[in-house]
Amino acid sequence: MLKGFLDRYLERFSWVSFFLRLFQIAAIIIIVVGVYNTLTTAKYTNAQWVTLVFAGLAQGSIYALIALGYTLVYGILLMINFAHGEVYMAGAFTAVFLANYQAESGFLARSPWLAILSWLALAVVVSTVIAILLERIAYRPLRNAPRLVPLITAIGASFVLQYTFRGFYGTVFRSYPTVPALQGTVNVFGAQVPLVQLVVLIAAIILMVILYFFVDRTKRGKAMRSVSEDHDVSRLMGINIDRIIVTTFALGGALAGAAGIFNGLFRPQGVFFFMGFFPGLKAFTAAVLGGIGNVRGAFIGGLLLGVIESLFPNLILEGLGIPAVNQLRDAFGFTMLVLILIFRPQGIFGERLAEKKA
Amino acid sequence: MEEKPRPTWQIILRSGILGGGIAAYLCLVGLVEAFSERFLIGSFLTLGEVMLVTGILIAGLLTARELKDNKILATGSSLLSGVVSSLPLILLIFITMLFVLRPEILGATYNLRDMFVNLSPELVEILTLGQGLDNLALGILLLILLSALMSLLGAAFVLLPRRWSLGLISGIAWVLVIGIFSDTVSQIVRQVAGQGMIRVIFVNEALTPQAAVIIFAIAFVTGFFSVHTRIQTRWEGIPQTQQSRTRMILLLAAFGFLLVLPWVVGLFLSQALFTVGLFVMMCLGLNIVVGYAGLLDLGYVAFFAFGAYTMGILTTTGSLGRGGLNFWMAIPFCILVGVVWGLILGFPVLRLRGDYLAIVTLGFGEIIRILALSDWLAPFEGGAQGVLHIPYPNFLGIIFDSPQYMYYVVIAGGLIAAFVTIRLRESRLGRQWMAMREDEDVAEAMGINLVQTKLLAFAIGASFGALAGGVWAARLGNIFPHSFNLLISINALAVIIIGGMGSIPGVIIGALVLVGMPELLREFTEYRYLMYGILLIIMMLVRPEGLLPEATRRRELHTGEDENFEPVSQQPVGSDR
Amino acid sequence: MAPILRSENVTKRFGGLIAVSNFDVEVEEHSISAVIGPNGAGKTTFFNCITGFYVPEEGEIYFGGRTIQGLSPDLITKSGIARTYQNIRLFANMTAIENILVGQHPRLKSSWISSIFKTRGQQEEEALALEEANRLLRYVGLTGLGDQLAHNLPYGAQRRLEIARALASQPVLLLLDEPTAGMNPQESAEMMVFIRTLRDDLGITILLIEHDMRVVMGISEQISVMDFGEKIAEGNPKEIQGNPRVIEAYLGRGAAAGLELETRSNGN
Amino acid sequence: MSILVIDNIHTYYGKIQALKGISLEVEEGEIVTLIGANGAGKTTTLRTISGLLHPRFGTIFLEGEDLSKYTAHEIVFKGVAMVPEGRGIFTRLSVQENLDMGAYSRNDKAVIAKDLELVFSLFPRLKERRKQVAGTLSGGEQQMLATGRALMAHPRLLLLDEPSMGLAPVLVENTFETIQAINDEGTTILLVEQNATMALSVADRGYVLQTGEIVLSDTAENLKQNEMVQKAYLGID
Amino acid sequence: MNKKVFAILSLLIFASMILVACAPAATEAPAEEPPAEEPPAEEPPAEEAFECDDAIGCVELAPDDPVHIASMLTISGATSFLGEDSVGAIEIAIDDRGGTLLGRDIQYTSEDSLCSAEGGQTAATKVASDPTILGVIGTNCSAAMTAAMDTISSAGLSILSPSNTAPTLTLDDPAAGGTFKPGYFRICHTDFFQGAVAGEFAYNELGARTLATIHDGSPYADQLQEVMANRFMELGGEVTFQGAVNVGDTDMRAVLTSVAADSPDALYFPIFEPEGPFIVAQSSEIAGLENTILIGADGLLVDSFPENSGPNAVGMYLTGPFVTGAAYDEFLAKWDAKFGGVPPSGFHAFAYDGTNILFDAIEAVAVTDADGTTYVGRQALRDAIKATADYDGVSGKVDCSDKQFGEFTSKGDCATGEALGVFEITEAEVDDGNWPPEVIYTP
Repeated sequence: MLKGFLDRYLERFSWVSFFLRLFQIAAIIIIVVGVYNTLTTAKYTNAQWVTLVFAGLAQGSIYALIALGYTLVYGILLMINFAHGEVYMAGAFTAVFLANYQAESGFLARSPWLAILSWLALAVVVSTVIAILLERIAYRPLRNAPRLVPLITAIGASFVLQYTFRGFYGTVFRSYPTVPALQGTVNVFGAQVPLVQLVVLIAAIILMVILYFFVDRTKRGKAMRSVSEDHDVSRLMGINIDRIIVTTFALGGALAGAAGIFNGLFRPQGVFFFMGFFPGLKAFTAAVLGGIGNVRGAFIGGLLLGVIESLFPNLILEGLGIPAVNQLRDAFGFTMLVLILIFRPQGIFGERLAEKKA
Repeated sequence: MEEKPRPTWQIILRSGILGGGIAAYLCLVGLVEAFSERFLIGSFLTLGEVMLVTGILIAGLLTARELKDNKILATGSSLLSGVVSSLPLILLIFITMLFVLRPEILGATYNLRDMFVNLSPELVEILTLGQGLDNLALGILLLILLSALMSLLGAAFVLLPRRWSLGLISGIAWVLVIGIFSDTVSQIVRQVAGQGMIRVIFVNEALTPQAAVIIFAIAFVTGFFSVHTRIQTRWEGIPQTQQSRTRMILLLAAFGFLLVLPWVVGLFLSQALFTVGLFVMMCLGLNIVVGYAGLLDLGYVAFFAFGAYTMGILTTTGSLGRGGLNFWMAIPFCILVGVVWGLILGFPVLRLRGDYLAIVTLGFGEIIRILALSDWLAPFEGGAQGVLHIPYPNFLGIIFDSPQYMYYVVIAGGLIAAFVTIRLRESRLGRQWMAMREDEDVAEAMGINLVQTKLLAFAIGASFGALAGGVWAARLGNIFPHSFNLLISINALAVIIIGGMGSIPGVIIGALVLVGMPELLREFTEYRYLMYGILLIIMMLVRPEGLLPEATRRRELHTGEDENFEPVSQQPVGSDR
Repeated sequence: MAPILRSENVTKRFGGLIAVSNFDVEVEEHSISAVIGPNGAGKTTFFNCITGFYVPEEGEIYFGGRTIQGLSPDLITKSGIARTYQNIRLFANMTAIENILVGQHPRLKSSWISSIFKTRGQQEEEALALEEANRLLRYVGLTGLGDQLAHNLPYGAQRRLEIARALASQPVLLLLDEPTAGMNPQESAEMMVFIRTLRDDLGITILLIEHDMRVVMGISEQISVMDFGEKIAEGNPKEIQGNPRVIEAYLGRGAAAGLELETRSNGN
Repeated sequence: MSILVIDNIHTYYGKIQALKGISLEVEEGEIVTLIGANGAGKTTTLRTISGLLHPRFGTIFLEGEDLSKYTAHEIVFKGVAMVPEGRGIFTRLSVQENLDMGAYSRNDKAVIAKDLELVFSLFPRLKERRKQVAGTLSGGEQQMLATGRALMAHPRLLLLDEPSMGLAPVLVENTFETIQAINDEGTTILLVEQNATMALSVADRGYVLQTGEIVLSDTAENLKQNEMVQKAYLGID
Repeated sequence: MNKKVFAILSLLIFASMILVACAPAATEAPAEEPPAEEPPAEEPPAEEAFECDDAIGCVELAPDDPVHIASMLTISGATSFLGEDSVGAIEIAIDDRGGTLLGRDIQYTSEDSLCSAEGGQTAATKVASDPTILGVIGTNCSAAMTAAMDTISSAGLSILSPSNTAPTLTLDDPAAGGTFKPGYFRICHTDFFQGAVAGEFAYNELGARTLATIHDGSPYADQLQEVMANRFMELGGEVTFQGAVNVGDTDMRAVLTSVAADSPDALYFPIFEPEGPFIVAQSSEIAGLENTILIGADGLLVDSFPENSGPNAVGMYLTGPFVTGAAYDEFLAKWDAKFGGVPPSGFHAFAYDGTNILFDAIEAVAVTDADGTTYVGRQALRDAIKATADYDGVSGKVDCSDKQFGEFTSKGDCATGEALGVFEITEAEVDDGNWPPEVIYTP
């Protein structure tokens, strides 16, 4: 009886599951030990932790807005729009000139909100136009090609956009002007949180809600969801799928443009032609983290990634006695991604794409 | 779907604006000005000028192509579209004048050059053909004239009788290619014919006018008489047996040529060939993972790094050294480490599919790079300071201290990799991989152990990457973590897809184009990536199946030309449960 | 005779949805059995439970006397179960011969290392495998189409190729998911004959899902009817046709009447 | 008057020719059925009419207007709706949203509401489940939804591709009753069906396709009596 | 299939045969290259022909040939400002001579060595494969030089670097990590100098007793902060934190929070743009850093830095090359005339001096024979550069003789450490665009 049971168990024993389980347990132990050690040494004050969380949320809301573009496009075309980070860069890099001009001319000081809105408008327009051009030139002709082909044109487009803007605007690092109206801090749970971080977070949430209602309630939004399920049947409904796809790219572009301005408010420095690449990667990671193709998932994934990056190296790694933890931040972010995907192969909110269909 | 004939004026306007737009883009991005002093022929044709007229040429070409049935109409129209294409450039001149050079005219308060750095006085000089703002009217007139002429030239490619246009195209193309690659060509000329010959052909990196004329003439003649097609028809006329014998001889000759190549092309080109060979080796490995097993891996650089670091740490004579092996003894360890890490990294991603796999592997690549860089692991592998003092390989007393020797190492490595790949492709394992690529679930239902099959793909693929990394480290003599960036993964992936996924000759061609070409285009510095990007897009648009696709895929893509074609078996799975 | 396949109380849920509920079935060796039921009744899910793609939450599946549920699909295939799919799922970009060779996978032994060095054993095995693949190709009537890419084959040929691929693993039990879907009555009749031959020639036990009642009633010895994941009836064709629950939930009066007529005439 | 006139269309999948000169006509108010073996080109014909495929040669006229210059979504505006093979409902949208999508081409809110009532009267089950996500419907309900969705476009010509496929026999009868009912409301129907017996029982006329060509066309009654049809498609020896 | 195997095997065998056969011949090949072996003038010489007896060969310039020099600098990518800075200085040095040397035109080839090992090596093979090149200016980044050194040295070239600062480059003892090969010269100061200056400034001048450092994972920054921290500890200070960020990071709050945990007196971050400005700007948000003095290094000595960093940059310090004097002012005037504005980085003076030293050395060793052919001995050229002492350059005194740093002997180091200073960023730089800032400390 026991032998039979053992045989049966051994026959079903899977090294993969065993190791993955082991891996999960090890990861949890490491995290717990790290957190425990860090917190018991009390190196940081509570206020410092809160500061880090909010900085992470603000950063995360920028990831989230870019991630929405990835996820929307992925939902409809099942392709990774690798050049989306560059769409974000295009808007931010263009609007910086307007911003600096307005700062010099005193307009920014006179009517800051109008000024910011005008930057937003410019960045959104530029990013949207770039996104639409991208679709038209690099993706549309390849809509029925094998899956990896548009990935390569996307990579190519990413290079082209980077070096086009480098050629246009030069190699100098630019900065957004500081907006006096957004300076200052707000007291949150006893910590002084910079106002601008809250503004960015709230603005991103508002945009997200608008997008959600657009996709969920409007005719265009429903058409987007239809197209994401089946192109041919959508055409039979009278949906012009080209137009829907362009709409999707435009929406993603607009959100990326907005993200560029928020980034400029929250962290004015470092505006240059390569600024889109890493945020693009991170946003892509965030989209996968949340479950690619899922609007809500992308947003939550973005915020989560921002907080993970900001908080966790100090919280976990430092407690393990690792030197120069912030250097490992990206590695840590990706490790968390791997961990989460091992627990949930479809991402946090993703549908069970990975479920076997037989 | 039907091509509705457009009215002529629309064609003229469209292609004119498109061509002029391209020209203006090249101006704005700085290419025109950056190469305005890079002479191609003597001291009268610069690369910048060539760039400027390219767009206009395209305008003429497009116009003429749409109207080619009526030659007179086409000629006139392309002339007009040339004029149209000069409009964006004229606009550029005026913008530069009003917002940069003479802001006082409109009282502009913003110097547009702060934004568009290339709106410079030099650009105006170039665009007005040297007339500048002082003779603006004349300059613009000249520009329009030039545009019209160049547009006509573009139209000529289409409208001339086939032979003439072939001759013209091949003549112009050859002169341009030799002029642009003067550096490379002179390296070869130096090795073959000595310094004296260079003085005849090139003057200060540009072709001498005489040389240009001669090259043009030769190329024109070969184009005109279509020597290429003639040889081909002659070749097809040869009986089959003789053909295969000739082919064999040609193959042997090619191989012999391959062997002496580094000594013909000199140091620098050998280095370029070495790099190409290295990528071939690496991409053959990636090809197994992506091309055969269908697992999208964006972090292949990790294995390259493992190989390089293994080689570095095992052989270095510096303080990080462990083992003190020589190159040949360390190579098996590189491969072993590759295999082991292929298994380790393959493990957690076994259950992931498609794009989830892509981002996780990309993450692995980054994790490995960051860890290599970290202060945390620095005591073991050098951190930011890298691993120095990696000795050159030593073979029977010959020290492989130049790319010319290392070239043979990569050739040997590449041959082994190709051999293993071919053998595996035609084996049971190869079929397992391809079945898995086609349909993972069904493959499993056929009794294929997915875990084993996937891990083998990762491990074997990784071993090639690690081998390449080891060879690379030995050539470089020192390695730094910054070298192992995402770009290598991307480049490797692009090579196999541009080459034609799953095809071994495709990998070689892909590596030559995507790795070799940029080496030769070093002169273009920051514009290299721009060109690389444009190249990727254009190649994929023109040949989505890759340059030399695997036979089966080629068949598939050709039957799948119709946009709505859906193979029966790929229709969505019904949800009967 | 002992049943070769036996399921006891198999239950499979997806979230809140119960796809298969307490399903029992017994398949006799060398028999032809069928599972029928309306669309979405859980028939294919049940097949997936047998082949290991889904692990049922409850119940046991016995094959050849030992329990198989929880084993991975490849092990189940190796133990002697092969299947085809409702929507043909061939390896579209591989040739017909390659498809069959993949099907032979569980029977081949040579390792990948031996294929790099092309050892004698490996070469012999490959040659035999190729011969066998060609034989199967002929057996299903696709002589000469071996080098065609699977997705370029006509529909009927794809169906047959899929069966050849399933046969290549030399299964004891063959699961056919709607083998006559998309066929006209004439082709269906041919397929019926073919399925019967498979059983008679090769001694394979066959379990099929089918909507075409003429086929089901014509060749099955045992039929289980599923509705909403539950077994509502079981028996030979006659019993099923007469079962009022089946008529109400699945067959409908008209169809049942028509079938009855037909079986009677067939019987004569 | 003929609502649809197809003249000699040739459709290709890449290099493979699927239709080799199909010509057929559908009169206003008729039910016309296409029968034939799998791969004969029935679905291809429907996809060509609906614009998902484009004929390489030949013309398709809908009430005198050439359809071949329009793309699929424009053809919907011309009054042609199609229920694709396998139903093709949007599984992640709710039943109501699926029906909304059917009316995507229209803006006349009042008439849409009326059509919705009509659909609900034809398929009361859908009304009960209008908030439910369509993917959780049973096979029969999905077929109802697909048909109802096509009706929401208020088509003059309805193309039905294998409506009985995969349905329990008990539902097949229902389905054809519904088809008849829709036709009675004045919608012209072109029906592709595997189940030739049922198809010919509701249809006025029928065409028989073999490997991309029409080999036979006649009234449904005559086809039922045709020996070849009986043997190949009706299963009567 | 068997045929294929046979073919591949035979190819392999063939390949190895050729490899063995070719190899010895090939090693001889370079030896044949120097024109010394073949008597340069076969036609009846009017006078006695020049005989090149240089140990590593001569460069032979026919009467019409230009004097060919090259540079290997980083002119693309994120560090291109370094390359632009050096290229400009080289061009000015060439202009200063009217574009001619030895009565010939100067031909100048600029190669891109990027800022990486592989880039350096590729550029080196390119330069080394052109036998007409006499000397090279380069590289900007130490990693590139480490990989290029061997190729350059074995090709007999002399290379003078304007901005390599890694100490290992000039140490010829491999056991100590040295990678020196003959032919390499460095005009700028090594990290030994700059790190020490920064450490001394922080400890002595600012009175700091606790220090934190941040590097960005570049070999340069890592090394420099290490030297600085060591010097600081030698003086008696305490290093509370040594952290790192990554190139491309934008959010520095986390690392700054780690720094702030100990509230050090000074924070040294010898990194580049844009990460540097992020640290400066975001440090104002972090509680615990209010009294910490920020110190950057030459990587941030760029005119866009104050504007990008914003008001928080006021009162911070930058260590870096400091050159002054009338000659330098003259140089800046030439720059402004030729390119407009000021050089984008701080190493132009070294590039300028290096080019001039190379030209002087060429002039010193060139021999022209009767038929107008000029010979430049490669070893002689190296020796001549090496012999440069008490050269009064724009960057101060240059002396290329061997030097001693503690236990290490360095070869080819020409800098004397004179040209270093600490700059203070004030409101003038941040608000009014003044550049370069005031120097407040020199060693």
